[in-house]
Amino acid sequence: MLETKDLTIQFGGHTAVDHVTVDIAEKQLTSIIGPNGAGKTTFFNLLSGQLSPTEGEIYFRGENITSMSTTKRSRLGIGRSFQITNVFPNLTVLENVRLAVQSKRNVRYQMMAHFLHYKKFQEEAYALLEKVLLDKKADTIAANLAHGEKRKLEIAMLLALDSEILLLDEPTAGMALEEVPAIIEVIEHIKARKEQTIVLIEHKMDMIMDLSDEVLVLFHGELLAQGTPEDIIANDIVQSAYLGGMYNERLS
Amino acid sequence: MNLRTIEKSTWVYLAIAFLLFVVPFLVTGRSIQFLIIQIFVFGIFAMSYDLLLGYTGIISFGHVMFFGVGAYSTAVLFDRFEPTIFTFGLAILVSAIIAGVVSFIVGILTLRLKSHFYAMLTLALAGLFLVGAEKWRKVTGGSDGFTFGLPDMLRDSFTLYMLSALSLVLLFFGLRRMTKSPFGKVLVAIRENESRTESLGYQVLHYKVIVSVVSGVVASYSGVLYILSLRFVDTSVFATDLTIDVLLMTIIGGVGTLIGPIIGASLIEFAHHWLSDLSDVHWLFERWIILYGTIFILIVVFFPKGIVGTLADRYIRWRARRTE
Amino acid sequence: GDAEESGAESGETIKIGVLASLTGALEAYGHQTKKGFELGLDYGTDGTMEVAGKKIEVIFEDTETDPKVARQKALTLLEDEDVDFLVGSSSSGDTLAVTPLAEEYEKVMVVEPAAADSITGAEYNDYVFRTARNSSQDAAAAAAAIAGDGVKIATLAPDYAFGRDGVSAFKTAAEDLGAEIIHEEYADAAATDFTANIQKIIDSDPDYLYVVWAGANTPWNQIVDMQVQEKGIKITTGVADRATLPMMAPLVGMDGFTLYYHTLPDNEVNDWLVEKHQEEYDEAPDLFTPGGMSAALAVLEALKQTDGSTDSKELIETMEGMEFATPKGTMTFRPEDHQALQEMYSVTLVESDEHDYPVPELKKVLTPEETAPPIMNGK
Amino acid sequence: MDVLVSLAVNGLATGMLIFLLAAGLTLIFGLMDVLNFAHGGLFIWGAYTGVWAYHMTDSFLLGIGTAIVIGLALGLVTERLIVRPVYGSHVQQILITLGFMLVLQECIKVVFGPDQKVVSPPSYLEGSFVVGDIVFINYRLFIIVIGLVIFFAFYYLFKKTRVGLIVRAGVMNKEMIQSLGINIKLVFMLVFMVGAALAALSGMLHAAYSGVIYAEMGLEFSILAFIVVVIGGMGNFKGSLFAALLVGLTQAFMAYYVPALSLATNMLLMAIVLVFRPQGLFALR
Amino acid sequence: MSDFLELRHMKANIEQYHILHDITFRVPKGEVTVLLGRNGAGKTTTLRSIMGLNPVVGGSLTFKGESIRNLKPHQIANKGIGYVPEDQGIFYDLTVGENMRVAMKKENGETKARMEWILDLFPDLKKFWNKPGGQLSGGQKQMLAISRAYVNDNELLLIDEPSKGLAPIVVEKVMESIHQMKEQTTIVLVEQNFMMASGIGDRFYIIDDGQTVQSGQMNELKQDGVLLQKYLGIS
Ligand SMILES: Nc1ncnc2c1ncn2[C@@H]1O[C@H](COP(=O)(O)OP(=O)(O)OP(=O)(O)O)[C@@H](O)[C@H]1O
Ligand SMILES: Nc1ncnc2c1ncn2[C@@H]1O[C@H](COP(=O)(O)OP(=O)(O)OP(=O)(O)O)[C@@H](O)[C@H]1O
Ligand SMILES: [Mg+2]
Ligand SMILES: [Mg+2]
Repeated sequence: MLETKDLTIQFGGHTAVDHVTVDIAEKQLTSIIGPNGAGKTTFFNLLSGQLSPTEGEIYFRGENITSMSTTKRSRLGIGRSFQITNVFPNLTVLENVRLAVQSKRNVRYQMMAHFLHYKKFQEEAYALLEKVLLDKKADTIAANLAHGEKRKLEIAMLLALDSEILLLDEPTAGMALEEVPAIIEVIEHIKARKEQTIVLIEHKMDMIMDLSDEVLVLFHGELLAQGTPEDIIANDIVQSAYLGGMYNERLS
Repeated sequence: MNLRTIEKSTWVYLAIAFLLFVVPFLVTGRSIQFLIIQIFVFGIFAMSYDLLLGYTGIISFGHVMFFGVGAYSTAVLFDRFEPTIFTFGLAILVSAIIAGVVSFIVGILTLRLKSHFYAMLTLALAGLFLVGAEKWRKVTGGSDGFTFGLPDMLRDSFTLYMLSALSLVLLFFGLRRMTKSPFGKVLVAIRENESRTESLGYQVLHYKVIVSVVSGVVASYSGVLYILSLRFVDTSVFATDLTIDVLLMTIIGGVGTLIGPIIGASLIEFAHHWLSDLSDVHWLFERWIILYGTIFILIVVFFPKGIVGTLADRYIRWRARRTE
Repeated sequence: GDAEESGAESGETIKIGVLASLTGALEAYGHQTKKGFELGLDYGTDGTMEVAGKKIEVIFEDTETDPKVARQKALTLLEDEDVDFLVGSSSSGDTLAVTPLAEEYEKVMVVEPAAADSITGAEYNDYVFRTARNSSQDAAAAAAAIAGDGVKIATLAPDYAFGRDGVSAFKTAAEDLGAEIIHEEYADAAATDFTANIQKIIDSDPDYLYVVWAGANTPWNQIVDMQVQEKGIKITTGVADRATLPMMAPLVGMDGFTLYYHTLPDNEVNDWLVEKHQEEYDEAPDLFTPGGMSAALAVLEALKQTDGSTDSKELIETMEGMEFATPKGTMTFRPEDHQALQEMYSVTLVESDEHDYPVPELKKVLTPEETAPPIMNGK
Repeated sequence: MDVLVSLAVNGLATGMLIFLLAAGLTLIFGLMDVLNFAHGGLFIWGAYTGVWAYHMTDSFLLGIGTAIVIGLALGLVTERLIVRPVYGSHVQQILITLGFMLVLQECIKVVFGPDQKVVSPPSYLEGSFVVGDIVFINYRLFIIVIGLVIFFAFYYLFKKTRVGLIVRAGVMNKEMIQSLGINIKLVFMLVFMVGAALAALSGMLHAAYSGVIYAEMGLEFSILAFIVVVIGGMGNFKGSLFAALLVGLTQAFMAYYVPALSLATNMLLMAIVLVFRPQGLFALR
Repeated sequence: MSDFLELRHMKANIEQYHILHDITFRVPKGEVTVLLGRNGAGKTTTLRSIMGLNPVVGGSLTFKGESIRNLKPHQIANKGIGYVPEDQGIFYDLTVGENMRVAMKKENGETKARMEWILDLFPDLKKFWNKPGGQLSGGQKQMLAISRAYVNDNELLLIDEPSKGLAPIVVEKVMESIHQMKEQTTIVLVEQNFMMASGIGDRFYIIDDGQTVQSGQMNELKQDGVLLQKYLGIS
């Protein structure tokens, strides 16, 4: 579905993603793990078009999209959420989501009609907020949300795009313990529908273990391992350089 | 969010618009009409600026170039051809085309620049227009300028008043609709977070260019009206002072409100007029410009978001408190 | 408006609206015009503020050197105040924004002190009379001061209409006198550095350098610093208002011209002006004060001749070819283009005992005929 | 050859003068990110008060001292009353500083009268000398020296101390810098005052250079300063110096070799720089 | 042990909204106190109010027996309180090195030693010393934010969700570092990662809707299934 060939990017002298060749399977949940600075977010940036590679190609359904703009990729069906919260700060939560809905519905250059003419967008946006437990804050200005709430908004906006591929960059970082299950549920639900492909970056191993069909491990920009969650967690390097001692204790 | 409140405000605006058309029957003095026409002209100019500043978050220091294009196209055409209504139509058309092309090019050339750099590049381009107007003296008459004739109809203050009032009202409702359309919502999104807008699948540059062209064409139209009311043109229609004036009007009224810039234009024009008249009242007011400058300072202190912006905020807060 | 009324209680009043830059960059000029105009009325009516049995009322309006404001104020004067005459203004732009209104409202407008040739040239209309000298008269005066057979002249002027017009008029006048313009140099009016321009002038090796300049940042210092005079190039220019004289200290000895300095004209009107001005304002009149006075005297003379009639047709007929006494001697409105022909003064800049700045000393009075500009309104 | 040298020397002097003017704005606009349209007001106040003191005491140095003191004082007032409430909001800055600019400019006329004032350099800096065929103007050499002194002083100051870092950090995130124990308000105020003093100083130096001062010159020259700060790359002295010299030299050479375009020099230069280097010549990073 | 930091019935506003209604807790010297609670409960606001970044409109706030309620943030910081904000507060255009330099109150042998220790803890920072902070990865930014607070000799550290975005092994290092510092530095921690919170916390407070609703010793909480379920959704 989404393939990369020798995907590489360098910043100055530093190679952040180093000849990564993977094939992300359709309608599955693939997780990416790796130490901080391994290149996970950068890899996402390459897939979604925020950055363009110094080397290598990206294929989406067999089509070479390496030099396609962010916008085009988004329209093709590659949607993403951001690790550092990235919303429209002075708009309300609802408006944030509505903008995403509007884009999905392809209403882009309509200048004549009033936006309230598109009531459905509003309703759809509201439904999404309910899904991520943010409906109570629908009329709050996004900048005034607590951190965890912004993460939820971020997810709602991604869901609104309803894209074929969802790239989720640490969706639950900073989210309260009691609310993580709700988000996991949302992800599981999408997974169960078997309509969308999900790629997930997380540092929460329990989540990775529970959700993933496949796990990719990035290390210093290189693809170190690829396999089922069980395989990966058993991997020595992953154990020592990523998970560390405490995790071992817990496992044992 | 319901339809009723929005309709209410539309009614209010319509009522005000209606009043505007009644005014010239009551206020017949030509000089006061001239003053009001200036408010309409600069109201239109400021609205076009608000599209950039308020809705798309772009500060331009060169917006006057479109105004000047409108002014010169009109003046030169009237100077060269018979002053007829047909020439007037031609002037609008020509200025819109030139302004459209210029704003398109400027848009493409400059919109990838960030904030200050964009502002300064537009300043430079407007400066080049000014120099061009100075240098191309055969056509423009340079800084001395030239006068020209108008068709009889447009010489009439009343007609000119009605024409500008109608233009203002139509453009206001037109632009208001545009900013409230899905397109307008995307503009606001660009203002708030450009890269995020892109990753939602919107082609940001397209929007910026479109808005730059719309804004440029509207600004050039205000230049057309301006020069009709002045019947004289010189290089001052390209002067940075005008950009600064229109910037002030927009900010004073409240950016991103459309009605704000019109109110800002009225305030500046009237304040200017009255304060400068004060100098006749007492010699103390000979330096009335000090008061004029103080008004700006006070507005920032008491209306940090501009007059309309701040009042709207207060209203929202007041309503929130009442419903609490 | 600043209304000044006399005690006379006769029936009708004649209203005059004066437009001038009373604030902003040209405010010094505006105030000179204003004072001159007031004194002119005083002189012309012997302090009665009455002419042909009618009271005179003046309203001053500030144009702020902005054509839009000028037009707005002119409309106020014409509509609300219903003035009979317009007078003004300090800048050519302001004036041109108003002259069509004079035509439209059929009121006589006396232009003072705006100098652009086009006011009585390409933009001429029948209602416009100008007491101020125009750029071509300046140029003719300048040419008269230095030009002669085989004299090589270079020019330096600001790169906008005023400078370009000034030089081209000068060129015509100087070439008529047999001189040769070997180099024309134009500098940015707002420039701080003139070295490149001066260097080029030096390179062209003229006998004279004629400088047309207006505005605050003058090139004098740099001309001296670049030792232009030491290279055998004589400087000449118009001597402007008193505030600029201190800057010309380095140019002492220069031959030039001026349109007015209070010690130059030798006539009664000027004597009165200097004395009265000294009395009221504790200083001598400045560059444009006599202009203001001339404008007032022109209006009064016209009214005397029409016996108080403000009918424009009549006034225009009267004023065409009208002669009137002014601080600058007798002026005549040329019938063809309504430009007042007037004396100009060829001067030498000398050090002064009274002042710490140099002053112009009369070399020769240039008669109105000598400096008569070409007729440029196609008549 | 002589022409080249002469143009270069004078271009450098003009450039240095522009640099002096832009130095204050480099701090206030470049570093603190305040769109200070009142900068020209500080400039004229420096010029007028400095010249007044110079004429009163006949000491050029006292004139300079007065300009600096007035600059600091006005800087204090401007920062506390005008700029402090609007840090971070360009839109509000434009409005309030423009208003203040008008007030400053008109007050000059109230205090010193509306006429222009004539100034000349002190006798020891007046005049010029000739080497070969080239004329060197003393006051310009003086300007070049002062410009270099100011440049190195500030360059060193910012290199060796944390001030530059603190100001930039404060602009990026005011709360965080306070949480690190820094009284950012005080720092901003002091830096603003220094910027204002530089503006005033350059006003005084410019007065003796051009020989005349008038109230309207403030706005005229501050636009030039904005241009320099922006094409220099916002907020570093190296960039501003380089850009200022570039402007000065280009002006001199254009006026000599391409006089037809000399009116457009500044604007063309700025347009070209920004089209090819959208972040300015010396972007901070 | 005396109460090092004490909040009593603290009320705080954000703009005109009352966000914190009644926050009461005590932090003994040398302990790690953990604040827990749902998203939007008011944890971050509590830390910000202690730092003086939000107006405290009621109640008392004392540090070492002295009221700090009306002090400015920089004065509070200079009393020896360090803060790691939730959004990391990285100066994006400054390099890692410059970020550290701005944070350093003095440059002497002691801070140099700390610096060594920090760079050992987070070798990534050394590697990217000359890189602008804005270009770091999410986790690296978090490390930088923590390091900036570590570099000074603070008596009290307020840390808002340090584990966010960090790889498990780094979380472990951070925990270790906190253990090491406990001697000289008292810590208030907001943490969603229960593994970390329970690993290093001595005492906990639960905040809900702007009020402290529960408190106790951390080991008690670990045992208390009901409480865990009720407030933290852990079963
Ligand atoms: N400017 C503001 N205006 C109105 N409400 C605000 C504003 N800022 C924050 N809030 C609200 O204050 C509440 C407390 O926020 P705070 O950031 O303290 O929560 P938190 O406990 O840290 O949550 P999280 O775990 O998500 O970080 C939230 O409900 C938030 O929506
Ligand atoms: N725009 C950039 N310019 C320069 N270097 C960059 C840029 N973006 C990322 N890097 C570097 O590339 C490396 C990979 O960063 P990336 O953000 O992809 O890490 P990550 O795997 O997402 O880590 P984390 O788990 O901490 O989020 C880091 O060392 C980072 O400093
Ligand atoms: Mg990442
Ligand atoms: Mg929080």
